Amino acid sequence: MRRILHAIPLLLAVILLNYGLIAATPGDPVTALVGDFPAPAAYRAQVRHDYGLDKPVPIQALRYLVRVLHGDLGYSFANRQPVVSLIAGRLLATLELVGTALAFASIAGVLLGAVSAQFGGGIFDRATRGALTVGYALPEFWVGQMLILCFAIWLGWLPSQGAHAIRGAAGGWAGIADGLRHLLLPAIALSLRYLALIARVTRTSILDVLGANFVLAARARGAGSIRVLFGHALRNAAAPVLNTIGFNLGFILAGSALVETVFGWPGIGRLLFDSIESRDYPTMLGILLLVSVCVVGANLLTDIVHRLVDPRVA
Amino acid sequence: MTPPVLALRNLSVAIQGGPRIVEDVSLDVAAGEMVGLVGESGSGKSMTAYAALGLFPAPRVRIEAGAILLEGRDLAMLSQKEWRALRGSRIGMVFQDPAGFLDPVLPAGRQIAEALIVHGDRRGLAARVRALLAQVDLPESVALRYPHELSGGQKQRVLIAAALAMRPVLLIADEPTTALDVSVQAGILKLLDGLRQELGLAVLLISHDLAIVAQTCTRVFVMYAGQIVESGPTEAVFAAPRHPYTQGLLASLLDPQVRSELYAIPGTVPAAGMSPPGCRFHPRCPRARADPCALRPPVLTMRADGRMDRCWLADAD
Amino acid sequence: MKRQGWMAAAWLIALVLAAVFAPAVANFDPYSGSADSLLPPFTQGHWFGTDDLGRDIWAETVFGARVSLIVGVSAALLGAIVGVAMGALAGWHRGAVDATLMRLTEFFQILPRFVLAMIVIALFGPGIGKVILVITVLAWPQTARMVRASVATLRRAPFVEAARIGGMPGSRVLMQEVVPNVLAPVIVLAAMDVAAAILLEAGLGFFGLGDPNLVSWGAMLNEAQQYLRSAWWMAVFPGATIALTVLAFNRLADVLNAGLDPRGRS
Amino acid sequence: MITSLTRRAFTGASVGLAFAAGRPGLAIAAPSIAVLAIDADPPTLNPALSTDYATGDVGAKIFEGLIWLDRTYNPQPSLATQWQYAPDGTGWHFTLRDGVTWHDGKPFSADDVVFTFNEVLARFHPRTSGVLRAIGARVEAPDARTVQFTLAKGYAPFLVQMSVFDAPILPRHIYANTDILANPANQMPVGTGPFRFTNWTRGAAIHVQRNPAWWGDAAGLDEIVFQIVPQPANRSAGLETGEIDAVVDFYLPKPDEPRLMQEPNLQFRRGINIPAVYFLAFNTKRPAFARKASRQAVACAIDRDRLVRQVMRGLARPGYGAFGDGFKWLLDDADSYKRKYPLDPAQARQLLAQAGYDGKSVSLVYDAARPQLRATAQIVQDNLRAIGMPVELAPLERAVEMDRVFAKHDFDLTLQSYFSAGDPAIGYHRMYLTQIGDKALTNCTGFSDPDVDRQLAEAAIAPDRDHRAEIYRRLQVVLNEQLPSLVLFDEETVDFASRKLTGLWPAIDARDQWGGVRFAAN
Repeated sequence: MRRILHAIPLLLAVILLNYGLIAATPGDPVTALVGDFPAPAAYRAQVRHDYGLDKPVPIQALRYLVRVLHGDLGYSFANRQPVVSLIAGRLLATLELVGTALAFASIAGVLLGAVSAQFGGGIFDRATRGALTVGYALPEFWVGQMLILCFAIWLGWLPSQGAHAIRGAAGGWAGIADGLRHLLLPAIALSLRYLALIARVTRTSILDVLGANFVLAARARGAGSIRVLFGHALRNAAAPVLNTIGFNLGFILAGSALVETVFGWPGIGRLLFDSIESRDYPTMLGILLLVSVCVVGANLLTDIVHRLVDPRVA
Repeated sequence: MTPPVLALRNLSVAIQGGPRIVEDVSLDVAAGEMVGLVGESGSGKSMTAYAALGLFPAPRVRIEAGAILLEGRDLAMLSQKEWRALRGSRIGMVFQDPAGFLDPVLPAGRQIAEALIVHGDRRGLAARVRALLAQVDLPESVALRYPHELSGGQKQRVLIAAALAMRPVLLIADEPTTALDVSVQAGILKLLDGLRQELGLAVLLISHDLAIVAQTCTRVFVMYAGQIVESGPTEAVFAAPRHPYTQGLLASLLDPQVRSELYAIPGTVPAAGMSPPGCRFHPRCPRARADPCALRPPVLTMRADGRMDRCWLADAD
Repeated sequence: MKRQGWMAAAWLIALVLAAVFAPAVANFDPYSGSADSLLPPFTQGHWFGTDDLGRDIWAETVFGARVSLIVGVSAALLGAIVGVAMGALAGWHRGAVDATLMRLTEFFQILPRFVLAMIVIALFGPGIGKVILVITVLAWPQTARMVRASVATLRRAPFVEAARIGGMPGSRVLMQEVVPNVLAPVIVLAAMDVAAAILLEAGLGFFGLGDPNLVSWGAMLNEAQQYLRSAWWMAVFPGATIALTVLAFNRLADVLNAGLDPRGRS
Repeated sequence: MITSLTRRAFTGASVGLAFAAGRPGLAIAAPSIAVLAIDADPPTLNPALSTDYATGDVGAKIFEGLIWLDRTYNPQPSLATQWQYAPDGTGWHFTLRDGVTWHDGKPFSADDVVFTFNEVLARFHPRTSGVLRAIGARVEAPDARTVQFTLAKGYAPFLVQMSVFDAPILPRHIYANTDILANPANQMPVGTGPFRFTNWTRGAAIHVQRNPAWWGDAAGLDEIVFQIVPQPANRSAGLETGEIDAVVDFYLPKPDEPRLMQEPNLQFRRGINIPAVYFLAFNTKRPAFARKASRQAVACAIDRDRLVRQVMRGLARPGYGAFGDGFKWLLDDADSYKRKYPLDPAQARQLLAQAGYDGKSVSLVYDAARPQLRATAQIVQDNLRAIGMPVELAPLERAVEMDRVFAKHDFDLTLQSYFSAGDPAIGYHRMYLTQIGDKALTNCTGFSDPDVDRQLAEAAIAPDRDHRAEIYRRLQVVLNEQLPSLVLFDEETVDFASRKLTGLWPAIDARDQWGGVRFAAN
């Protein structure tokens, strides 16, 4: 509860930052609310009036705040649609991609880190660590390009674009299989860096835990490596891993902008790219707000999960 | 005659490719008997105890030579899997700092049940956990509490309950009261002693505190720099210590003014592999002579009364 | 560990030298094309091949190092300076100053860096200076938090107390006694920030938000996207260079960290 | 000019075989769905509000104009079956087709046409609104089947402006008394064409399906899917893998086209296009380009053949002269760039010196979103650097770029491409006419010559093509010498489609309505 209270000022600050960007836009702030293209003068005047841009700055900020809190993120003149509905239309695709990538990165990362820690210092551990260090250095959009090059262009195994077959989504199992085929490459491209990061953090914190006395005690009770790992080490190592996952949600959302662009994935990231190309500022700011809210939410969620996993955090 | 529950025969423990930490240690513990192993920290007594579990807190520590006989069966040759089957079922262990040896994210009951679970004995788990809690004089509600919600003494009781879950024949207690308040210490010791009697446990009590050993143990082994330097019935040893080290320990115990400063023996235990030639204790020994103490290592010698010591000067008295 | 550290250092030194002496290292002018477009690697003296306009990709990669290094190093450096200043102030003064500054860092930490950087560049126009500034603004909080924690501990350290009792003014104690003692981990973080800044700059370039008049690795990948099918080398070389550089800076941070960590944990 | 030719009759020639043999066999076939790639969500599906390329592509399947233009620019009947014009070109009389209904079942009538011209096209269509104003058009419906245009002055390419791309007819009953820009029908259009709108999944696809009530023979395809494929490289990949059935040149990366032309499963149509020129406009109000010598220097410095090779991958023709070479009837080799300004950097340097150029860098403004312009700009930068003129590239978002170039005139050089829309008078005059106000996509150079303006006006209304050609040749002499803009190349187009499709591309514009397209029977 205290955490939730703590998140509220952060959210307000994010909204005010958005307003600050509008106010600081070079030239006319209306431009930031309309988008940088020739909208009719009457429309611009309407926006100026609606947002109180003829009023003093504090009132402007307050009006903006109230509007946003009412769920009004403005109107995308470029798309002739309210920003909220524009974003909502793309949200599912991004959640699908980011969710898959995050789940994959978390599960595979934790397993890899755990196994690597288990074989601490051995060949497997060293090879894994080397691979993880490299993986963490790869820009996700380049990984995407290389995956397209290998698996779509050279081998021709997987599609390189979109969220489902160009010929339209099939129903039933065929549709699901088709969706997965399209999801595979972008999800891998997006998850690679986070997988590496999560694996590294997992490995370090499991190594820490494996050296702890209670692990010795468990082994003295006859617990084997697997039980030690899953019964004790993972749960105790969870806090830093969870923090890493929560802390990086903002980055993974941003990474999805790049990956969605490479793979033509019809999500928020792609929308962001398009709105940058068409200087559709209201959409851009709406996405910034959404992503920030997601990050605040993710941190909150991390805290809650952390609390569930670790009884010491009261 | 039944063999002792635990018998260590000429046990040596070494860091792989490095010095010996424990050298040529022999001791035994019979059923229903509590035996003390004393010495300053760093003297190798904990390592001796861990060796009896086939488990070491640090990597690259190995049993190098000797035999570990549990109820007459040599454990030194066992595979990891076979060791695992014994740990927690035939041998239980209680540790020095109960706070660190309990998993902070698991409720106490789960940790008590762990030995039962890993040894595949899941029948009536909850009831048995309750029984174990009762056995260590803890209320049932403790089962659901997390370690950070328990007091030091309660934590140690939980650890003892966990160690006893599978009804082991041997309990190794490594400084079980060191981290506890003096007022709590007595309770734990009483509990251990009660369990020994009640269950016919063999208990190996490791401690640097002679007072505790004097209270509870029938026999005592004194370790210095990885070796046994004196052993015998507690009363006899404490009444008339033969090794100057034992004498020093006792002196510091008996003198209330120095007791608070732990030990009055000047200097420290040499690190493994750094022992001086001759008697390992001679640099700190108030009675040491240039010859033979500094020249030739003394051997552990059994005296006429059955007590043993490792001192050139012991029979000179 | 040590060998990898040397390899990372060697790569970075080579990269810096290549960037500084780019005209000598590159045997072609990266801005000037020729009739030979889309040549595969190792044809006619083009080691990395040529792009759609017949420009030498090796030369572009070498010159691209300039942008990446300038952006990476200056953003990390500025971020470290701001972070140390903020963290030191917060850790030293405690109370309201601390609370305010920490709220601020918390706020900056939750901001989605890349998205914000994109939007700021889109709103205010591209330019290498703006890119550096944006990255700096978003990079300092982590350093600040760490410095704050260290300073808060050191504040009560005996030698600091001694200096204070000795009559040294607080600001001088802070600057001369405390701050130098917290710099080691700052350097580690800075090395990692360089890597992060290079990645961020490449991402902006890939989105077409880089400086149009300078060659940059991200922009090269943006152009390569169109030619993925016909000229894989346009994507492979600049991307691999980014990866290696980021890897080298991360390695450097690891090595520094191991060297500075008394426990010497790997 | 009265004709009763129907589109079906025209396309019948090419699809006759499939048509005759295939039809009965299709009875049990799976639905025939053609997938066409487009690049992004169009801003609207109402082609009366936007000349966005994808809007036109989708809109042409759903909406119809009064006429359509075949491959040789001959008008063919669509919503109008016959038309007549007064000898001086000021009066046009269209007879509308009987029995046409809107996709929602309401009948189509002359009221719809009048409403569309007066209330929508005249106000909102980016090109047509200007044309209607310029020619002073008045539109009336004497009866439900007749539409009468009265023009203030003659206009040579009037009929060319009546196709669906410049004058789509909208349903009056849906748009009347509404905010036309905000009408939901802009996202869910209702037209009269062979296909009707079914749904639009943003960022993914737009679906249209056969309109069984179409006045023509029912369309050959059950459904057309406009698949949004954002990455250009993958639009060509989709063609190769067969995932996409047809892609219009506009959406394809030039680099891929030579390879696609070798692809055995694809058919293509090369070069039959509406002329369009890419040109470099000089800001003659800026000191660097105030004198014609410096503009001529640029003409001598830019390697137009390299542009064709590297930017357009050979699918273009190097700049020929002031009006490109798309309209063969107005060319004059004697005065072409090839003779006047051969590639000669030394000559260029000399001309620059003569112009008193000070060596300061010049800005080159262009639309950032177009890869051809980016590549062109980089080659221009490279070429001009070679003659000692440093160029600062300024890629801008389209609207910003237009504002900078056409309203604020804040540029030294800019890259533009103008589309002729089928007649130099429609598309190209604006390159050279004195700019009035700050209208976008006109003459941004500041060049103004009353004599040129007068001659262009004459060419626009002259009914006789030979006479017009004469005027254009005279103009080229002046414009190629003065060089307010330098034409870099004439675009060639290659439209691709799967070999499985028949009946493609009867019209000049490859986007056209697709009523006669079908899958060949196997």
